[in-house]
Amino acid sequence: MITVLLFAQLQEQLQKDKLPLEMDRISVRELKEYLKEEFGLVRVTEAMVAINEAYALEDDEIKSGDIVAIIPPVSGG
Amino acid sequence: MITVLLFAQLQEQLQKDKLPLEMDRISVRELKEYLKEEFGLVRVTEAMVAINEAYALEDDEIKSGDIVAIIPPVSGG
Amino acid sequence: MKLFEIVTEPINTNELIQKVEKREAGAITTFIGTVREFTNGKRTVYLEYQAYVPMAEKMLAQIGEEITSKWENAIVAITHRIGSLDIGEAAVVIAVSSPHRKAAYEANEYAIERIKQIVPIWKKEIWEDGQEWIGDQLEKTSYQNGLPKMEKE
Amino acid sequence: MKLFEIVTEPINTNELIQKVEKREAGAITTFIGTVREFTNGKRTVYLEYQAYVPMAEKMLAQIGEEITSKWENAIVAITHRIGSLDIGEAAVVIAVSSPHRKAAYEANEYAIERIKQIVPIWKKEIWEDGQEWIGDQLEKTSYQNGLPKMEKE
Repeated sequence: MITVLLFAQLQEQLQKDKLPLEMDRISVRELKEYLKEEFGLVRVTEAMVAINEAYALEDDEIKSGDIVAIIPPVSGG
Repeated sequence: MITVLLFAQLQEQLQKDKLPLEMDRISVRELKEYLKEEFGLVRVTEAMVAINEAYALEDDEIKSGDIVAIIPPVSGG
Repeated sequence: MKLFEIVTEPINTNELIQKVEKREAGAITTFIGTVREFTNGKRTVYLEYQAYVPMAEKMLAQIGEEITSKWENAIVAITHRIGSLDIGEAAVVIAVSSPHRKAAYEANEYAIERIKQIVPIWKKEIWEDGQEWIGDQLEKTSYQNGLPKMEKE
Repeated sequence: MKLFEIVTEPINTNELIQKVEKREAGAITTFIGTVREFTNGKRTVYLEYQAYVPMAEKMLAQIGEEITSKWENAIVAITHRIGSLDIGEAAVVIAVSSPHRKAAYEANEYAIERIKQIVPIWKKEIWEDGQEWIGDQLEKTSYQNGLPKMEKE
């Protein structure tokens, strides 16, 4: 299982901060595509992805057990 | 009378912070020369002069009643 | 003593200054980012900050490491607050000490620029007639072209 | 409330921050110039600061005016302490608020540079084996060629 964490506008859109996905392996690019198709998270395209609290590249592989965060453009400070 | 205020090394050199001078008129340049000759204040050459709390030029005139400060290179901050 | 943290309570600037004070330091700079009443002419009622807390603290610590490698002997502490913030309240405080003042200014400014690039914190502006999560649309950051730059220059 | 002052007691940084806080400000920077233990490899035991107080306060206020004319909407407060200061104590604190952070950093740095040029304050370093009033010999300032520059650039 892969756990996907949602923040900001994405969290509000789905009204949840966490999506448990029954998956074994998926690339970052594929996950974004999946979240867009399946959950209508259109703005996921402009978001970064972090795997286990580190920024990941589009081709990085996500494995079962990973915590994946969808990071829309940040606006701290 | 012109009152001359001394600070830092000049004050320590003369062991006083104030020199009352019985003068009516003198230019800044002349005053510096006078302080050097009369009191041995050699370092007055590298000092600025303020008349009544405003920086003055070498040719500015000091009149009786003025408060003149000899300002060695500053080192605040 | 945590040099890099996300908190929910008001930030005490003095505490941050104390974290970076040392006998070798001749200069301490602080930056306080406060909630401004007007942004682009629109009146903000309050702000709501959210963070991916564990990763945000890691990224703040990474900024600290970047600074230490760029400015020798600089010490940095950063606290970012999340939750609801009223006008005038501090959202972020950065304190930097250094033997020399130039480094203290430069490192401090570097820290806030990097916070706005890589730290997973989001701000929602609440106006009288609506609200919006701030990201691309107002700021210049966009991740569409890949990773946030991991090093300036 | 005095925005520009010379004091003999320890400086409270929070008070300076409060002097410049306002609802329009999004950024507040502070600079704290502290007494460093080592300068050019020599150990300082303590420092002694002297000022021509009324003129020093006037010059601090002038720096404030210069800043307001260069950075619109910036608010500045400066306190300089005189007398004996121990290692680690603050000799000067500068606080600047501004709607935008860039101006808050720039105006703050401008203030400390100007203090070192035009404010009649002198520092004596007391070492274990001697003491000296600091001026030309260590800093770059020299007035031999005329007036201290009244405006940068």
